[in-house]
Formats: sequence, C-alpha cells, structure tokens
Amino acid sequence: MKACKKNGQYLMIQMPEEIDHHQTVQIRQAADESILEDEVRDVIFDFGQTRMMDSSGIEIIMGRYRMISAFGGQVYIMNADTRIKKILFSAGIQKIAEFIN
Amino acid sequence: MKACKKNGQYLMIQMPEEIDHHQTVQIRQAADESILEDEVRDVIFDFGQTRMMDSSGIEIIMGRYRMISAFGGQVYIMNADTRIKKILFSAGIQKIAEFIN
Amino acid sequence: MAAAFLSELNPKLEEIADVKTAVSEAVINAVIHGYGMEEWDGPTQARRKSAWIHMESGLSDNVFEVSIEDKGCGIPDIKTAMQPLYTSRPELERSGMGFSFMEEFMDEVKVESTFGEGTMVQMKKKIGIVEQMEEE
Amino acid sequence: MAAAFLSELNPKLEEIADVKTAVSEAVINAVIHGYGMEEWDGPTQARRKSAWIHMESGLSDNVFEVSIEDKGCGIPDIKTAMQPLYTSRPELERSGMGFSFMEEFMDEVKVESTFGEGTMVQMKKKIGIVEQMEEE
Ligand SMILES: Nc1ncnc2c1ncn2[C@@H]1O[C@H](COP(=O)(O)OP(=O)(O)O)[C@@H](O)[C@H]1O
Ligand SMILES: Nc1ncnc2c1ncn2[C@@H]1O[C@H](COP(=O)(O)OP(=O)(O)O)[C@@H](O)[C@H]1O
Repeated sequence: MKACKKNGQYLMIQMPEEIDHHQTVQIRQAADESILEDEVRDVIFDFGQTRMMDSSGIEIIMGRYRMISAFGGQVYIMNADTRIKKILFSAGIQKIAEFIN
Repeated sequence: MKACKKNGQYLMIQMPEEIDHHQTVQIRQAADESILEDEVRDVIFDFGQTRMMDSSGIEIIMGRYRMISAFGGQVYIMNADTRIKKILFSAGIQKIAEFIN
Repeated sequence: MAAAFLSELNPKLEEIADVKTAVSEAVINAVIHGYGMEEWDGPTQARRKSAWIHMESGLSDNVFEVSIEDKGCGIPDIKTAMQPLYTSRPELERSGMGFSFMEEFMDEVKVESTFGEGTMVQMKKKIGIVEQMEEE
Repeated sequence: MAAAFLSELNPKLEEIADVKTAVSEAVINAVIHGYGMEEWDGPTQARRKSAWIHMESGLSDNVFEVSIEDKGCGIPDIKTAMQPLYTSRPELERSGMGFSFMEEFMDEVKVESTFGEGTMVQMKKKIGIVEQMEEE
C-alpha cells in the first residue's frame, strides 16, 4: 500500500484526510501484513493530512498496539492537529501511544 | 491556503482526496484570491491524491480557465489517475487544459 | 453512507468512488437547485427557512440502491434538465454535468419531479459482479 | 450529505467535521451491528440478504438535524450500549466509542430501539452560532 512506508524497524502509516470505517479496513489489512511479514517493531501513525476522524481511527491504533506491544513494540502518533489530538485524548490513546511533535 | 503554492507565475493547486462541492468552495476562494492579487498567469491542478471527484471538479477547472485564459494564461492538469482522467475527458476538459504526465 | 454499505462487500475501489460521486451529485443538486441554499445568506436566513433531504439506501441481491428526495422547487422539464451541459445556474459555476455523471457511474437513474413540490432521484448499481461470477 | 447542507451556512470547518464524524458513527453502527454485514461473506450472501438505511437530514433555525434508522437487530439495552468503551463486538476491533463520539460532537443524541426490529438515532447540532450572535 502506498500509505505505508517501512524505515528499518518502523512502519510509517500515512493516515487519510478523512478516517472512517471504510478507510481503516484497507489500512488495517496493509499494516498487518507489513507487521507480520516484515517483523516491524514500532508503528508510526502520521495524521498530518487528517481533518476528520471517527472512532475507527481509535480502533486502528488500539489494534496495532495490541499486536506489537506483546513484542516490545511502541506506537507513535505524529502531526495530529488540535482537533484530532482532542479526539485521541478523549479515548485515552495517550496511555498507549507516544505523541511526537 | 495550504493547498496552493505559488512558483513564479504559476499557481499550483493540490486537489484533495475527495473532490465534492464543499471542498471546491474552499479551493475556489483561495485560488481566486491568489489569481487576482498575485497576478498569476497559469494554474496547475495536481490530482495526485485524488480518488473521488464529482462534477464540482469540472466546475473549478472551467471557472479558473475562464478567469485566466482572457489574459493568456493556461490551465494544466497533473498526476490524474486513469479514473480521474476518464471523468475529465468525459466532460471535454482536454479542450481547455493541457495534461502533463 | 454509501461507502459504509459497500465496503462490506469487498467491491472494487472504483465502484465505491462511482457511487459516492453519483450520491454527491444528487445531494448537492437538492441543496443548490431544490432549496437554492447558495442564496441563503448564512445563519440569519437559515433561521427563517428550512430544508430537508430524505435519503434511503440499501443493498439487496448485490444491487445497491439509493434514493435522494427533496421538497424543494422541483424541475419544470426533466428531459432538458438531464441533458449534458444543461444548467439553470451557469452564474454559480455549475457544469451541467451532474445528471450525466449520475448516469455514467450508476446502472440506472430515475428522476421524478413535480414543479413546486420536489424532486426524487433513484439510482441503482450492481456491486462486485466479478466475484459473483467467479463464485458461481 | 451533511457537508452539502452545512457548507452553505459558512460554518466553522470544525462543525462540519463534527457532524460528519457523528453521522459516520451512526451509519457504520447500523451496517455492522444492526445488519451484521461484517459477517456477510461478500456478494454471494448479499444476494440472499438485504439491508436498508433510512436517513433524513435537514436544517431549520440554524439547527442541523439528522436521523439514521435501520431495520436491523435492535439494541437490547440502550443504557449499557451507550456507555463509553462498551462494545458487543470486541472481536471486530470496535472501540466502543461510537455513541460517546456522537454525544461529544453533537448537541443532542436520542436513541430509540426495539430489540429485533431496528434502531433510530436522532441527532441535533446548532451551526454557525458565533456569526448568529454577531449579527444580532
Ligand atoms: N433536486 C433538484 N431540484 C430542482 N432542480 C434540479 C434538481 N436537480 C437538478 N435540477 C435542475 O437540473 C439542472 C441540471 O442538473 P445537473 O445536470 O446536475 O447540472 P448542474 O447541477 O451543474 O446545474 C439543474 O441546473 C437544475 O435546473
Ligand atoms: N444500529 C444498531 N443496531 C444494533 N446495535 C447497535 C446499533 N448501534 C449500536 N449498537 C450496539 O451498541 C454498542 C455500542 O455502540 P458504539 O458505542 O458505537 O460502539 P462500537 O460500535 O464500537 O461497538 C454496539 O457494540 C452494539 O452492541
């Protein structure tokens, strides 16, 4: 998938402008393949382009966290704007993911 | 607007993933300001991220063409995928705009 | 809304974009032409007016159906309205391609309208036909 | 659909995103919980089943209203269902935050449901309040 870039042990996932269930189904498939096959350790979600997100955005982060945390992996969240941050915080994502910039 | 970049006489407009009426209202405002204030000559629409487009995508191109062609300006279309190209062609956009790559 | 249904059927991405485009055309037509909302001058006037759209969408037998209905001004002459490039609002930068796109992207488009009373657009599209044939 | 209405009122971009999010939650709930479509195994089964969603949205007096109705399985206990983090489908990677997001982003959320018959979610939100006050 175009939206995933692997850099060494990191999987970088470029989140779309609008995150809903339909979008996350695709991202999830691609991400899980990458995590399993390439033995990725950490996952970075880049929300730089994202303007709208429903709870499927929470689900995709929590799901990837469950997969990789068992093996010592860490989830990072990048470039989330104030609105997206507020949504992520209201679901307690700061407890499982680290916000970078 | 973040989506507009000026390079000399060009105005480069980054089209969103999904182009509908709501999106084009915003793009139009920003583009027209730029065309009028900065005396831009040519306009480039970059469809590289676009996956879905309704007829408002046609309208925004035709409208900008009308504004700038009177002063010798030209409209270019960049990075449109097969699907978007098909839509643009079905509306005859190739008669007023030049497709680059 | 359309995408929510369709994504469960593993359709081609193109099919989802087709349906979204067609629905987008019909809804914006209801808002702009049916209710003339482009002229409402923001919240002040909205306080005095109201506009309703009724949308029903469903899936049965692999066919996605959607209808979009408004109680707006209606279309005096449907045949003319559906012609490519025809628009009653060129001043609004309308392309006149709305109905053409609906017809291009859907398998079936039916328009019913009573001038002064409202408009209903019904559309159908078969989804995931390729897989269906392979499975048989 | 919601965006089409709202954009004519020059709302804040946030307000549009809020409404889109809330509608998205309600629609996907109808599809996944109401009709259990996540289990339909693609087109083959879709040929035998059907699913319908009814959506009505409108604007009057600056208040955007939307209702989303399905004829799916219904909710046995609405109070439990609406609790943050509650989901009946953890195996599907559902977060249980759907209703919480609807309540967070809209001014009013009402849920009616009859077990075995279907569910209706009605939501309201005032739009463009800032401008309204300035104009008065
Ligand atoms: N829901 C509607 N209510 C009233 N008139 C409509 C409606 N939908 C379409 N029309 C009429 O049909 C014409 C053609 O529509 P369309 O092909 O979508 O082009 P456009 O929207 O660009 O004008 C419109 O200009 C308008 O006069
Ligand atoms: N339209 C519906 N039909 C049937 N059950 C529903 C519907 N909407 C919600 N529910 C029930 O309410 C629960 C909570 O919903 P929600 O807060 O959106 O969380 P989630 O969708 O993540 O499970 C769901 O798990 C489901 O059991």
